[in-house]
Amino acid sequence: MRMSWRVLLCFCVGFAFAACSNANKDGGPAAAPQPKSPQATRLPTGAQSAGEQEDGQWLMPAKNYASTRFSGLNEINAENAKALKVAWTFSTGVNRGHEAAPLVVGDTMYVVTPYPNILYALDLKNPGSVKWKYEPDPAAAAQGVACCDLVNRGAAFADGKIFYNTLDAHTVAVDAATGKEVWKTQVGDINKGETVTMAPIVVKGKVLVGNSGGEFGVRGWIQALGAADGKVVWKAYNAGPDSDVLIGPDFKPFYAKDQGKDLGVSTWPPDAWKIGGGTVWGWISYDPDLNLIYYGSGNPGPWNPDARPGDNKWTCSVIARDADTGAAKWAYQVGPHDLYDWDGINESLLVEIPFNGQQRKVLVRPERDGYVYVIDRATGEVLSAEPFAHLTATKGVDLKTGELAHVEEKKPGTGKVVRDICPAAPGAKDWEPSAFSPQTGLVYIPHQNLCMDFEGVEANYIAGTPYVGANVKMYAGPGDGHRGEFTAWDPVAQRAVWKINERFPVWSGAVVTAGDVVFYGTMDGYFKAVNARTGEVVWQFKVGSGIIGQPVVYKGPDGKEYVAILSGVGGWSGAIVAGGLDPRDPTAALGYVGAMGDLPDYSTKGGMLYVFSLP
Amino acid sequence: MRLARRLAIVFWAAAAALTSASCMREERGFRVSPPPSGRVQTVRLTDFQPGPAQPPEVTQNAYEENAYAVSEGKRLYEQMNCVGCHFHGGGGIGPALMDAHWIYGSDPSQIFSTIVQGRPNGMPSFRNKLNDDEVWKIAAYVRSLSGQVAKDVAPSRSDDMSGPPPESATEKKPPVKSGGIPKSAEMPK
Amino acid sequence: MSARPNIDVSNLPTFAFGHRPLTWWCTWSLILMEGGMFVVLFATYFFLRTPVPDWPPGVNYPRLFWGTVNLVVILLSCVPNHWAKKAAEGLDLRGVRLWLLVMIGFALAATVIRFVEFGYLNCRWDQNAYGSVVWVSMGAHLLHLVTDLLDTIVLLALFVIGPIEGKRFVDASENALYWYFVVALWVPLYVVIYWVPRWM
Amino acid sequence: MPGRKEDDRAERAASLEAARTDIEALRAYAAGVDAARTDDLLADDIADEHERRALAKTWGDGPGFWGWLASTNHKTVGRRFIYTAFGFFILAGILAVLMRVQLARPESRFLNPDLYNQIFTMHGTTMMFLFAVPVMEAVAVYVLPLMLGARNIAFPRLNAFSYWVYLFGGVMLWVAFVLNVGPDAGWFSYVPLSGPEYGAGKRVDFWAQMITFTEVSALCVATEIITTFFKMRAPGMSLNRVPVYCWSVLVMAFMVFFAMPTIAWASACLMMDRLIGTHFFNPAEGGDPILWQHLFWFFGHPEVYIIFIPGTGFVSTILSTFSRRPIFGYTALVLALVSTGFIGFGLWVHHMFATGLPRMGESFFTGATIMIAIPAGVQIFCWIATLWGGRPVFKSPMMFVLGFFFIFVIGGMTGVMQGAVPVDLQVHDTYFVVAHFHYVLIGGAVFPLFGAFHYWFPKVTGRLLSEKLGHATFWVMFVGFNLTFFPMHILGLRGMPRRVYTYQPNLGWGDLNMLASAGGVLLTLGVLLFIVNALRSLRAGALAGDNPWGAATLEWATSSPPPAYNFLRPPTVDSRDTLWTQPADQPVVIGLRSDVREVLVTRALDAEPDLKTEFPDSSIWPLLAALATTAMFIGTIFTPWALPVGMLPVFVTLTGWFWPKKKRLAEERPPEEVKEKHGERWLKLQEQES
Amino acid sequence: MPSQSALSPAGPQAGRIISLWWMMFYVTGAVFLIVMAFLMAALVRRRRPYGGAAADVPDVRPEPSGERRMSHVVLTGVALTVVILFVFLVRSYVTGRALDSLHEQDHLTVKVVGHQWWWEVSYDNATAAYTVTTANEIHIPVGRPVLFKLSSTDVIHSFWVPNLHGKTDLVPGHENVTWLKADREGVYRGQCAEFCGHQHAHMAFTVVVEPYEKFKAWYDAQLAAAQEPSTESQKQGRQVFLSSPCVMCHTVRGTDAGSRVGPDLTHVASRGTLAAGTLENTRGHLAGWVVDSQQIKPGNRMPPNNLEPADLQALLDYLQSLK
Repeated sequence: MRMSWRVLLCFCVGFAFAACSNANKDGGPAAAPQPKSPQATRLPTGAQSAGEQEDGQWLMPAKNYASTRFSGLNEINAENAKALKVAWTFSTGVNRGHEAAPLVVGDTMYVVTPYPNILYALDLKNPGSVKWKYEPDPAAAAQGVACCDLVNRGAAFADGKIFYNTLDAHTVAVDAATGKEVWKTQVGDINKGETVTMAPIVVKGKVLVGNSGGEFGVRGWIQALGAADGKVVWKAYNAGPDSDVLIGPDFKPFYAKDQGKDLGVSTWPPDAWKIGGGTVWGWISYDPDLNLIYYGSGNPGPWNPDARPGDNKWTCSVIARDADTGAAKWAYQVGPHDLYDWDGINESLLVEIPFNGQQRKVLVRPERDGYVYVIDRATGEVLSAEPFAHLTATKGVDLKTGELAHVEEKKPGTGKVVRDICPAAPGAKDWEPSAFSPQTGLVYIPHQNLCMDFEGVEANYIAGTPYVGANVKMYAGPGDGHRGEFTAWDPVAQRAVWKINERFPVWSGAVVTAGDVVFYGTMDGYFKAVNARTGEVVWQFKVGSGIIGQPVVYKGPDGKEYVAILSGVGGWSGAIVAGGLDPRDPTAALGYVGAMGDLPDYSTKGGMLYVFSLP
Repeated sequence: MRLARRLAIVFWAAAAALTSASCMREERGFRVSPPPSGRVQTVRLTDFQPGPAQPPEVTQNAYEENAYAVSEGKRLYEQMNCVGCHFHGGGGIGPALMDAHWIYGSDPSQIFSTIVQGRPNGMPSFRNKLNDDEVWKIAAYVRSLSGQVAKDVAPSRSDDMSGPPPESATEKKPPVKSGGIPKSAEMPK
Repeated sequence: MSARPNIDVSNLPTFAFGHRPLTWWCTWSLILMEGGMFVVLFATYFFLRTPVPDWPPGVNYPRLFWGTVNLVVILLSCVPNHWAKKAAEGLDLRGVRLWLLVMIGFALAATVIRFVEFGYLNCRWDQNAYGSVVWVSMGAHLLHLVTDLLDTIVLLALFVIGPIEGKRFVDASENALYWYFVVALWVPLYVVIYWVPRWM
Repeated sequence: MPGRKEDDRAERAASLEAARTDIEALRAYAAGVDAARTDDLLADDIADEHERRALAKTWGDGPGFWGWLASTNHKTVGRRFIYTAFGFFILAGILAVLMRVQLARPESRFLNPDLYNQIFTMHGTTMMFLFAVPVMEAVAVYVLPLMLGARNIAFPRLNAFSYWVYLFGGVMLWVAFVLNVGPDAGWFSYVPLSGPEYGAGKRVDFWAQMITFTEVSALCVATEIITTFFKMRAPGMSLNRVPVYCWSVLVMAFMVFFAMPTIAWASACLMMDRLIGTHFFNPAEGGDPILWQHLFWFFGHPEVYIIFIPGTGFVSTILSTFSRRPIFGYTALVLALVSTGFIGFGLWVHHMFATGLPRMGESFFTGATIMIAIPAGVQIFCWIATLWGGRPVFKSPMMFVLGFFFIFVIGGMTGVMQGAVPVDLQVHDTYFVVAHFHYVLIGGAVFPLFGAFHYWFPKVTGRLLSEKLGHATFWVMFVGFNLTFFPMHILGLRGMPRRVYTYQPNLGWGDLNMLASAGGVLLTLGVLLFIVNALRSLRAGALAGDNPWGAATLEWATSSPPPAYNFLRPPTVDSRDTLWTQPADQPVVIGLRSDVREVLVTRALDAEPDLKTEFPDSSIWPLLAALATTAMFIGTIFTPWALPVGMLPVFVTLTGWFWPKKKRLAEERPPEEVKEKHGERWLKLQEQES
Repeated sequence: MPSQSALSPAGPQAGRIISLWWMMFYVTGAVFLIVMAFLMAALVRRRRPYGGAAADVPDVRPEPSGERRMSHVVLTGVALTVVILFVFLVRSYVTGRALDSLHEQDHLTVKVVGHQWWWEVSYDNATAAYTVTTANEIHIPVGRPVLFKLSSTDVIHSFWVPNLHGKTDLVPGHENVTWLKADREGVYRGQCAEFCGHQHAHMAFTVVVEPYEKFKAWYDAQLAAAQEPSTESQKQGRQVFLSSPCVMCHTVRGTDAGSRVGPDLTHVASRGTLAAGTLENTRGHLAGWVVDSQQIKPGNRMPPNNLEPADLQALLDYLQSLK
């Protein structure tokens, strides 16, 4: 069986890629799409790593600290996935974009809705029944400062508590068993435009939280709250003087451009760092060995780069911090003086891969600027950065200096429309998290194929109102008008292995299992199972609304493997439906409406949980 | 001769109408007192009422007759960051303003109140931050986004990226008074 | 009364073809001023084109088919136009009637195809400056097509209803001259609209 | 219509006067010769009188109000043109006075900035588009056919149409202004200030559409002038015998041809930007505000020469007459005119030196700008030489020409200064420039124009202006003008920008501004004096006779005012200064029909008789067509659909215009070559018709 | 009052231009006088009567020898004109070259953005944190070349300091540059020279030319955030500022006010004028400007502010403390 599969692969895929392959140094045609051996890429050890016994639970949105979204369950595999059926469904009653991952702890599933951020505890033994429901009642006004729909990206479980953030910038801890609020801490101020949409991560008794609001002139930060009491343990800003950024003597950035004192001040016009963005609304990973957390910071504000000369540190940066103190260990600014709203908030997949003949502990980041960065996670050295999408605005990354080379005529300015900037403002890939399978050695990247026209305009900072200063129009990138892509990327060979084109941006996360199945959803409402090695769509199911959530895989109380996904279109990309926007204005929703005018023909809004299993 | 006299009457009437209409359309009073706003603070947000129906309250915003005021409204709409949420009428963070749906009413005084008072689902209150005159100008412009303002008054395209058709080319649709619930935010509480 | 002979002009002809009649000067005046307008239009096109790295900006190349069809139709029309002019200068009433009718057909076809062309253009006039200049140049030429079409119709009507006058033949001849101008306008316009983006 | 009655009366009086003198002369003559000969002569005279009456009937305007509206006579239209343009001159002058009142004192509150902006825009626009160019065309429309010995201008219906269109365009603009919709972006309406975003409302649209109106009008007149010049000259008037004035209007007409389409296109772009959202001038979407400046000045600079060149024609004409000798350096003058016409198109960029264009290009335009001083110098020198070699007679027209010398030379000198990029960078857009172009335009065009008014007034009205008042007019205007505008040079150098509605007291500009305003009052007084003089003379001026100045050109060969048909028998010409040199028995043209409007068409170069062409009768259609055009143009200010819809009435009226009256073919004569080649066909056609 | 005149240059460029102008003035003046002299002579000179006939009988065929003589004179005149014009051309070109020759390494770069109807001024620096933004007042060190980068966000304006140099337009969609250098210390007034709408007349600015040390001190002071209010009244004034329409348009660095619609007020009290060179910066003027700017500068973008007298006084206290 396995032999025949290899032969098949050899013919079907290997043949296609042989011509451009640069990894088959051993001469074997079959080796191209497949890593040398599954053991070559090993996950880091850690509390939730795959190295441990797969317990079938899903305790944090990224599944583990390494953010690989890899489930060790293999009951559903590439062969039988075509038989998947709906096991049960559950309506959340909320109509906005559902970006969250459900959690599965024991025999309970926890679902966080978008604003008003209701937390449901669902009994898996009695599928769909609500054990309890927790309503934090966030301030309604927070809706007015949420840039891109009223989403929430999920909760985290630890120490018998569910932690999550509400739109009005509060972090709550809820007793997982009873649904009683344990503590509630205000972490930001909506009057200044701060909201929180990210999923927290719990590391060594601390809940790590970051703010959103890069489009509102907030000052980005990440803070650690005590898991027990919700008190702030440390708080690090992503701009401002070193003392605020928690940059101390241990700070050793790899590149010269990131070295220096108080760069968070000197790379900004006077006082601009106070309203300069650099938020943390994406993903945080944790390496227990080095005791470092890794996260990326968001875009600088405003979008119009003319308003903020300088590198604008530490926006659009990857930052490694000590998990206990928050002290910065290293930082690498991916996008100095960001020109296109290319936040650096994407997930860091912590993996070990061979690089130039030696195993290296790296973090793999499919970045918004369209490159997959492979960065040494101890030093911050960029080992490789290869494009995974169509690019016109940049010419590559100089690995010696860490500089991203820009194309001169694509640099935007005030009062001038610059056309055909690829990728567009949401980047080649936005927040939607990718997955990594140690079995295939591939990173599965859900992403967009969008380009844009961009015009900088005068931006006025009025606290609590948007601080963007740009007119944007997005449209499909090259091709047949497809706006989404799902790419399997080989981080070792630094190239795409297969790619699926989707009509709309793939705004949902991905999950990969030991059964070599990748799951993701599309905005026109299809939930898909894909053969992790070949990219063949094995199964798909049309759900009620477009999918922008994160699939999870768990073992039910009955011992069966289940796949769960929240549907409910929305988010930045789905704002045209979720917000009832007018397609005649292509600049609406920061320009995303321009690319999504036909979404209302394919999807309506409505939040619904779908759980699938084999019959 | 009768015909001539009639023609003369028609001519002078037309001339008078033209005069009054056009003088107002292009006047640039820099120190004008805005339409009375005292009553506006108690504006109704619904036509539904107990007892016999009262006629709907319809207010006039004199600025909707004045091209300069509407263009000032457009400038303020951009500079006061209305554009940040509603964009060029298509909406984003806030609802679309170029469609026929008006959550809190399409009447000038209702728009005025919405801007001044703010609305619970995210619309900030601009009380004390904009003076009445400016709000009336913005209100006039907001109505021009959906073609509620005469075409020779509504602004044309801006010297910016081309977006939706210019306000002066937007077809007028009678507003749908759905009232109260944001079209985009029907959600449980 | 006078010792010197006065100039008696009573036997001079009352009409003529070529540059002798006043109408010819009028036609050429029209051609000059409208030609000047199109020169400015081309100048505008290239002025707008110069600073832009990608042309057409942000849109595909204009599709060639209908523009080329129209080019062929308009170029073909030179043949009946030639005959119309010939017939007019030969005072051939039936010929003039026939060829004017044919010319109406051609002008009508070109006008209809022009509207189809608009439908297939790669962008709208209010999208960017490229769209504006392309639409307006094609529109300006359309205006010439339409006016010449109307002109020809009226002329034909005159030849059918009468009265038949010598200067009517001059008018027909001048009408043909003007049509040559309309044709001559379309050739560079076609090149600029459809080929310049591909070449430059 | 008092003006019209006046004309009629004067005309009648003049023709009676002429008839009386003729008959008296004949009687005196008859006393000395034998009876048979006298009878012959009287018979000739009676035949002439018959001819006169027939011609008057054929060429005269129709009776009553309708006939007045339908007139296509170049003198009627020309007079209307002149009166209308002069009316606009007065209106714009009133605006100028308002501005001077506002600027007389610092931080004055007489006008608010909005009104001031409308006023200065209206002043510039009216002066340039509704006065200067039209009045030059108007005088040409009146004088040119007379000077060339033609019965009417070519395309008379077009001529009537061009007047109506001009009138309606001007009235539209002024009605808009009175209704507070006056344009306010300056006479060159720079985008983006005049664009859709910053020019709210319809103010600029009225401006741009007024351009279209005057455009259409000017192009029509240019067509007529060129055709008349080349095809309707008196037999014998070969190109080297054409009076300098005719050359000057020819050059003007050609410049109109090449300059006006540019502004038509530019204003169309502006309107489309404002109405249908095109992006010609939107820098964000690939348009460019500099494009407007190029287009505008490619028209705008030649515009100055369009105004100035006919002015030089006046100067040459008046100078020659009152120096009592032929103009010195005829060929040089004509070549200078033509080369000015060419160079005039090569220096538009000197209006844009401050816009940041590449320096290399700027040097080229500096060269071109400075170069144009050469033909101007040639003209000045030739004129002085004419004076030098003549015996100047200081009649009032001559005074204006002498004033012209003083003013224009100063204007020319400051012009040369501004051609230099560095100097231009300092004085551009300041009162120095305001002073300069008023010196050039008032000096170069308005003073000669007033000279021309004084010169041709007797021809047009049959009565002489008062010389005393004429001299007074000149001196008051001359002093007033220099008082008004000379201080502005200094103001500009001392930093006063143009188009400011006020200035601050501590900048030290107050005194000179006050002086300028005082001068403005004087200048106004001068114009008033002229009006008084003209009105008085219309009623009580001395009768002029055919040729009161003893001038040499053909317009003085007919009665004052000229009859509807201009010449009883079209004259022929044997020299440049034909009335001075021709013998008493200079041949005339005979054989033109008097029952229809038949005119003689001559050959373009040597002016040998070529064709007889019948001009159409007076017609109401040009007026209707102008009305239809006006409706369409005004409609397009408000909606683009006015263009396709509005074309329909235009089409209908134009068809009506060109639709022939039923008439017989037999009267037509094909040219020889047609007869030879197609004789039979021709005969067959004739048979069919009869 | 600062000087605004092209006739008293304070820098090499204005100096070169005005000397070119004087040269042209003298030459053309001489030419003018000569032409007028010829004209007068032509008018008054005694002539032989024409063929003895009546005075107004035209001289149809002037004497050929006289004509030839005159044509020689005319030709000479034309030739002289050409020579003079050529000299002008060369001199103008040379001056033009000299004007553009200020490119030195050691220069200051100032960005000027034109707004209806005020000037936004920011000093470029390689280190972003040292960029200073102010309005309507430009300080430059004496004797040092300054590169001005000029742009506009709305309509066309023109940057003109007559004492220093000619004008350069600020055109939307273009960035123009001009160099200035001042040799004389002093305060020079500049003004918008391209018609830009209602308040074109009141769109001025001042250029303060001072020794480098003074300039440096000024620059450092501008870099700092706004002064914290030190008195109760100033504190109240700041509160008024932040809770009134002021905050919607103006920046005061160090507070929540960060809008760029109007001029940056962080150091407004250090500036010499208000409302783009319209008023002297005094308390009374400031009060008038805040309360009813439309009276002073009709059509400008500052709305009237109906403040309580106490609030107004507090606000003035605060604004005047923003040195």
